[in-house]
Amino acid sequence: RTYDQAVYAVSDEENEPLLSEKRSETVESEGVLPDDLTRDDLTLPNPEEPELARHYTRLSQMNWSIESGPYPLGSCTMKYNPPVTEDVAADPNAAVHPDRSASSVQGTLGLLAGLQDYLARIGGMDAVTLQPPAGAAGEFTGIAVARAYHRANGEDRSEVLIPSSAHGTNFATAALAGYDVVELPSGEDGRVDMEALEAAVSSDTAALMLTNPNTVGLFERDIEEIADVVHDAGGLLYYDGANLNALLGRARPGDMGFDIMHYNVHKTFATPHGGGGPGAGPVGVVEELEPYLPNPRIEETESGYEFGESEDAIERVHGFQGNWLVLVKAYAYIARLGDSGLADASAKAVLNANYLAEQVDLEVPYGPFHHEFAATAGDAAAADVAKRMLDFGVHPPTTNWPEMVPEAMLTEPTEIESKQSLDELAAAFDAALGSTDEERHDAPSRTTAKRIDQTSAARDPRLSWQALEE
Amino acid sequence: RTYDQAVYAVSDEENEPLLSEKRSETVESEGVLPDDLTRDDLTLPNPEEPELARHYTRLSQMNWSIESGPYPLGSCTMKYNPPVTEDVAADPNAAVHPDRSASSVQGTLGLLAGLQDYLARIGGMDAVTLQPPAGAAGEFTGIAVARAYHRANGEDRSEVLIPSSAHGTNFATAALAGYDVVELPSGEDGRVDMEALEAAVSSDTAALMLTNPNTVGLFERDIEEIADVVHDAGGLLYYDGANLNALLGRARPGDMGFDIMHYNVHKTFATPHGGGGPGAGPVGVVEELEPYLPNPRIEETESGYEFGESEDAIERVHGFQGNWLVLVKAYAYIARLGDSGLADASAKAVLNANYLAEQVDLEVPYGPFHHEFAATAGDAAAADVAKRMLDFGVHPPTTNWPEMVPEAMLTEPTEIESKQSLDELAAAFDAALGSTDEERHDAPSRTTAKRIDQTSAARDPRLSWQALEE
Amino acid sequence: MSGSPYAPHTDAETAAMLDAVGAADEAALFDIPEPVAFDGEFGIEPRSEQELRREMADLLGRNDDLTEFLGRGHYEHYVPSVVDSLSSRSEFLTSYTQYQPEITQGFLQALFEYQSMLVELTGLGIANCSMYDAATALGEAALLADRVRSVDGEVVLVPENLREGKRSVLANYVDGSDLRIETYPIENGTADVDALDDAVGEDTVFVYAETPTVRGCIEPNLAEIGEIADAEGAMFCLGSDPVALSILEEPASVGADVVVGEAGVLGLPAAYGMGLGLFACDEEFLRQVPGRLVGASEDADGTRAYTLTLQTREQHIRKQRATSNICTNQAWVALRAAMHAAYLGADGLVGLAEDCVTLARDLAADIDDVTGLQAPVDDRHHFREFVVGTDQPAQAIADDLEEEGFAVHVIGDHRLQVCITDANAHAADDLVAAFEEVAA
Amino acid sequence: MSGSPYAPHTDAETAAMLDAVGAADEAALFDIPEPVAFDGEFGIEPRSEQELRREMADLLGRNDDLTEFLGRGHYEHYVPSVVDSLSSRSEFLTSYTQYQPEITQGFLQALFEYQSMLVELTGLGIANCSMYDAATALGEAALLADRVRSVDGEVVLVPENLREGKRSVLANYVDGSDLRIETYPIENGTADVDALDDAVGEDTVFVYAETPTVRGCIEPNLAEIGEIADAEGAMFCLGSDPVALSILEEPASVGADVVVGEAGVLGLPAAYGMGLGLFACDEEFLRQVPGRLVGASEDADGTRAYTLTLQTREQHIRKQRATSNICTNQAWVALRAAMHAAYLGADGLVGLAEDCVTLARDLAADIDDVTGLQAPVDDRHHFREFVVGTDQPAQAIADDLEEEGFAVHVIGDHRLQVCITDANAHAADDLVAAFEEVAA
Repeated sequence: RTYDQAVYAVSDEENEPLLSEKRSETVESEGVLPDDLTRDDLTLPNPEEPELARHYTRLSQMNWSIESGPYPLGSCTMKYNPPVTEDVAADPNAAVHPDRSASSVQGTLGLLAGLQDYLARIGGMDAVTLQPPAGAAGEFTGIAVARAYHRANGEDRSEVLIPSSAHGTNFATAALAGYDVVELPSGEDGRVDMEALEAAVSSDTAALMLTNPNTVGLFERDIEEIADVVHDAGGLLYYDGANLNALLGRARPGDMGFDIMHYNVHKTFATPHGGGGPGAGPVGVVEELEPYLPNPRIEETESGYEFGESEDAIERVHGFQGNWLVLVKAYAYIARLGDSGLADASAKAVLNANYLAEQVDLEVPYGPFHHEFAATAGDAAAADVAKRMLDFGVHPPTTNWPEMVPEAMLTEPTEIESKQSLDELAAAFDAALGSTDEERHDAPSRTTAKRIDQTSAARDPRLSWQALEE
Repeated sequence: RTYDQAVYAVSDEENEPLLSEKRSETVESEGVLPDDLTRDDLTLPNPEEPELARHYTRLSQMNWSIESGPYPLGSCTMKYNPPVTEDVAADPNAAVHPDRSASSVQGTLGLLAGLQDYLARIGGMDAVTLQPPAGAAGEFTGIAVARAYHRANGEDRSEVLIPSSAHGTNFATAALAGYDVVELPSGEDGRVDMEALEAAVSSDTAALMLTNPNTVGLFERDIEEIADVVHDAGGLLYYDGANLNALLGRARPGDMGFDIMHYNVHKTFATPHGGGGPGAGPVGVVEELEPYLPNPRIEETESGYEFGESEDAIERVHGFQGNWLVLVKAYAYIARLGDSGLADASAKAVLNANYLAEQVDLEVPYGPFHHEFAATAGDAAAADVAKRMLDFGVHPPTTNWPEMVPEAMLTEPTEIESKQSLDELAAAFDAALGSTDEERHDAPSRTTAKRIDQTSAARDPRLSWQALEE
Repeated sequence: MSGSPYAPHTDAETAAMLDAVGAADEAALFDIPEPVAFDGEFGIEPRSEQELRREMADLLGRNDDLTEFLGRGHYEHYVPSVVDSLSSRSEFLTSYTQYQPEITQGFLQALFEYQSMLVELTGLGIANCSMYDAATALGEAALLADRVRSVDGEVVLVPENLREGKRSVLANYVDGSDLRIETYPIENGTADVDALDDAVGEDTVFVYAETPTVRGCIEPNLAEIGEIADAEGAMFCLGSDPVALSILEEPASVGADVVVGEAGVLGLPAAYGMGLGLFACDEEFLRQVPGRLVGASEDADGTRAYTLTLQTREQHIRKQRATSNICTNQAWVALRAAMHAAYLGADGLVGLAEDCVTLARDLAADIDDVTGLQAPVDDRHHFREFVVGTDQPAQAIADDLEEEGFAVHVIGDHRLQVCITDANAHAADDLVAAFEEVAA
Repeated sequence: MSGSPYAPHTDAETAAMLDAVGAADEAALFDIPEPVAFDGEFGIEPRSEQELRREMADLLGRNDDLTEFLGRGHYEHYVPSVVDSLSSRSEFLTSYTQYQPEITQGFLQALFEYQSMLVELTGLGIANCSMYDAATALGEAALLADRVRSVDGEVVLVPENLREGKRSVLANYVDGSDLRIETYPIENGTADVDALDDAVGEDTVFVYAETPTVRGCIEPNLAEIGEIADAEGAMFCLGSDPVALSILEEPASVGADVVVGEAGVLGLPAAYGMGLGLFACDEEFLRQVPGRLVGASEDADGTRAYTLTLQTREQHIRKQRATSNICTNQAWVALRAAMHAAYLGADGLVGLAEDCVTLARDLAADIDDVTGLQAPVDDRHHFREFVVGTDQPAQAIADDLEEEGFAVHVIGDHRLQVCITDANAHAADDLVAAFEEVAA
């Protein structure tokens, strides 16, 4: 059984008009300020509330979500977002201003302190900051901590080592922090090539950034040796938490020798992705690095929670305290599942990936994998297979990445899919693989929008309704 | 421009499996009670939460609503339900048990007393009960009040007069209350035929039930005379509030001589219809009838609100106090709009009906109408025109009723549609009218379900998944 | 003057529309004779959204914050967040009755599933897609008996301690018929079967019993009651609820012809008595059932589809010959109940029901240990609630408990009633402690 | 051991799946070397939904219930209910980044509309679909200047009273570049233009000014600042927000090359500093913009469609040569901001902005009438907030106000700052009364 997409087409020209095409108004300010301080006028759409509701209801019905069906995007960990965490975050007491006195927001600070503690336990870390507003911001925080640590030791290390299969953010983050990136090729078994690592490590090495399991789902079995090599050279080991959903209760980055890690609360702790954020990327560190975490700290004293400052702290990564409402949801999720639920989540995520790989008629070059697998589409174009899968009512996997697998289809079903759902997902894979090249090239055809021309969008960028009118 | 429907098809056999077809489980009780008090086992679906969420999300996407588009069902008054009223009703303080002491629920009682007061002012009535849980229950309450009044006067009147064009509930309610129904034919102008009324009224007349404007949108211009005729015969005048959205701030039933009325809070005060309820049908009466309203009453005293009892009260129409959460939303809507908003709602509802009738290429036999109009589909079958309209992405009007208009299309756009929306709705009317008979007969074809076989559903009723398995 | 915030008309649009219909202004569109025209004011000030929310929070905030141990027909079980989030989807909440089934398959299927769950729970062939509440469902059941029973009688037999709200509603429903209500005695919290046997005669058309009863007792003699009713050709109507039915005897197995009750025990939080009338009956009454029914059919492509069916029973078709005057029912609450039931699954539902037994048992034992209190008064198995005997005047104890933050029922001079579910169980120890403060 | 409530596996299904993959148990699927395997416990107890809700309500309930007159970068305007109900729809909330545009047209169009609204408000050609917050947007803007400016310099000029959070984030962003931060003086709450002119030199690549400033002052010399920056080839970056921009001078008209700021003033209630980074810039920087961009295109049928575009700027394609490391941004908050802006419309937005001026003006006047207080301290037009001079120590006054239920900023020994919007205006008189109690 396969699913059609929800279709909501308005006309041949457009699926839903832009707000600006419905009704706009131009208004001038009424003179509460002198003219030289004000603009002439402002033109914006003015739908009334019923029309506004219909506009966004229609738009929502044209949007895939985790409550629509399977969303097996490898490396993205799209799992179910429990509504109870939304209800908890909607508590009016959560709606406070960040400049409130510590004594007047003991609830907020208590929750943050509690989440820091939970995350530290889960990651095997000694201290955690919740300030980074997304995973990439967490990476930036972590690398800035490494930089501050080396500087404090009087060292000006210039390089960050990153496996070529790593997430793009790793490279971009290292560059943002002013480091030269040294790419490490993968070994034949899909893991870190120890020889290449040893060759690359030097007194210039500030850190090695590593995901474990890596981006094709393989556990880096040599992790202890890797840690030794990096540490022996005076470098730090950074853990990219994107794949932590594979390991809960089975292994902790801190126990593997990592010094710094970030957590992707969306991926591991089920906060909603929101179509691209807000996220949160808390960072955990070992004790030695704790002084470098950004200010302000939340400290528990006899009289309650207070704000603390560390003189050695790196500069901040967010204007206030990060994405507070996301952190509330992460706390709620962790508290809901507890030890047993978290461990079960990882167990079932790994079981699901293995089961799905077994059901799908595709070769998976590397293994044993954990929560995700990188199949190859073989002679077919992975991107076209993905588009064809849309016609069978599922969201396709991540395609053409990591590059170590040709025509890669990086697939991560997460723990939330049932056996029946996985069987249906496998049927969609096989139906897309069984289609002709032409069918795949013309796909999708049963979706709200048919295949979209990406090239012309980039060649002639029209990024606003104003640009459409030109 | 016309709209397609949202389409969400799963397979050729079904649009979305039944929960029972997904996964069921059979469990036995564990012996907390003796076996002779317990059943053997229980079999029910057991979807886990993510699957549950997807099931109902998909079902929702297969359902038309006021946030999908126009919903011009004549006599149903489908208007926008402001989300702010939902938020207000979700107040944890609203979640109380009905057997709480009056002193401990002063908020609840204050709100109910406030709503009674608002409704009395809006309807021109002297007292109001909020107990009836729907409009038909309001009718039942009102007719029971009339019955009690006549009994108290030592009269055993046996007849209720109802225009033939009235809502079906009027007839059924009178019968439920034990009355014989006397149908009044409509006059040539579509209004009450005064001669027929005078001929029908007698000392057996308990009440005349009347909607004003009536079900083709016409104001009963002779209402004062009608009231005199009924009152002179010792009968009471009952106002069916279904069409009150036409009159807010322009006329009040109490001023027209009505003795009893019900309010449809969904129709007039924008509480959500919920796919068929819960509703609320408060009943207002003139002072003389107040003793007959059902117990318990909410009375304001110096020390706050208390429950009162009237010895003459009719029996109750609801086990507790009616559909409380619906009443909260009605209160909130009235308070949000106030005098000016309520009057504007009616003004725009009437304007919209008149404008739409002007735009649609259909004859409207009766007028001047107010918030709704009964067009005739002429040579076309109204029901088929309606089905064809589904293909153009709007909900059709009520069809084939009232019967005084052949092939009637009773259309009520309400105040919430914009001029643009009405123009689009008119285009859908005209497109359906311009279709061939065959196209109409085969319609709808662009919807989740194609034309459904109603006859076989009634001939071979399968009313549960158990029946499907037989 | 500010207009309706939900009418989208700009001044220019209003002018254009008036022009199109040839009216000078909106007033000209109203055909209201001068003498009955209203030119006064309601005196209701419009509020902004923000003002409204503040005002209503203040108003409802005047309710005292009590932990409720209240039942007697209105029960609270914890409703999971997902039920709120899914049922609040506007496609469900803001839709109308499914008169155009081709674009309302979602709600129809949900109601079909609701009906099916009740069929499983009751063992009866048909469940409608809701009545207003348990009381009105009982009234409709009595009228169904009046329509379908061949016996000549007119007596509707109900327990002597039927909750007043139910008795009164039933009385209203039968007032328009030839039926009259009589009662039978209660012994130890449940039916006095011998007395019932005596009370049932050839003029009896309808026998109503409950399990659990209004005192929370599980009725041990259902099959016998069914036989007594059947012997005289009377309809046996059982009052219960979906949580209780998940472990108690299957109504069909004890001869129930109709089951009514409060299905809002699933899906609804405490809602000041707002409910969901359960109505299920034997298939033989198919054409006489009150209320809406959803049936399965097929569309033009042969795909399974759902539709309202047997509408010729209903008021909009049959008018005064309809099986009921009901139109709008409690569809959205039924949707929520179905969601809640599916969330629990059979395992969760049975577990919840078992908790209703053991929580009540344990709390009664704890209360019985308090000096000055006896519980349970009835020597029965209990479900959710039970009666407590008090040495001190019951009202005084209840008033004192309210001071301590708890609400319980006063049902007699020296009788309280206490209800416990998963929703208030966390406070059970605190209640016992409060009892200890005030009961001696 | 209870499992995840969100993993749907029955025991039988787990067994079947294990069998299918040839594993004896789940543990066998993990390829983790013994020395790094974890066999300890986190010590986190699972909670039921109900327990969780109670526990978290208790925890958050420890926050004092104060009426906040706080701003300085985080502002609350009343967010209408419809924004909550629509943005909470799961299709929006639980979707991922729009990498498959054919099935994510809804979110893409909403973001396209968000971008368009910012284009209108700023007068600039491009707006991205969000950064994390105002501070990180400022950091990204400085790096944009570093990439695109032909001048050799490395000085980033910011106001001396830039809020610490922003300064610190900016410092972090420029730490990996050759840039360094210098400040220019503030006079009477806004830029000291003469001093700024002196400070800007040929080594200046970036000049940052705000309106309203952190003290709530409307900057009167924006065009002059723009000219000063332009004269040295420096980028002029203006900090503002969408509400202020709806009446203040259009950034493009005063020579702003980039506009950053807090767009979460729309759509977000008070959220402990969670924000929405506004980022708009001139079209000439198209290929160097950080963050995601949604563009219009067409599908195979020629129907207009939207897609993420110019992704070759981004980290997942360009890796270390990307224009930023940002991946997840604040898309859902941008959706809410767009909804809120559309709800208000131009008229509502301008009205709200005017209220921000007049409410602050009136409250300052009322506070100025209080013995021991002077307001506003700066002789400027204000927007939302203003500085208050105090005769008594400011901290003592703020502490006393907290006792009275109000929160204000302490920004100096004898300086408070007070912020008023539509969200707290109803309590303005109460605040003034409280000031009268505590300020003298």
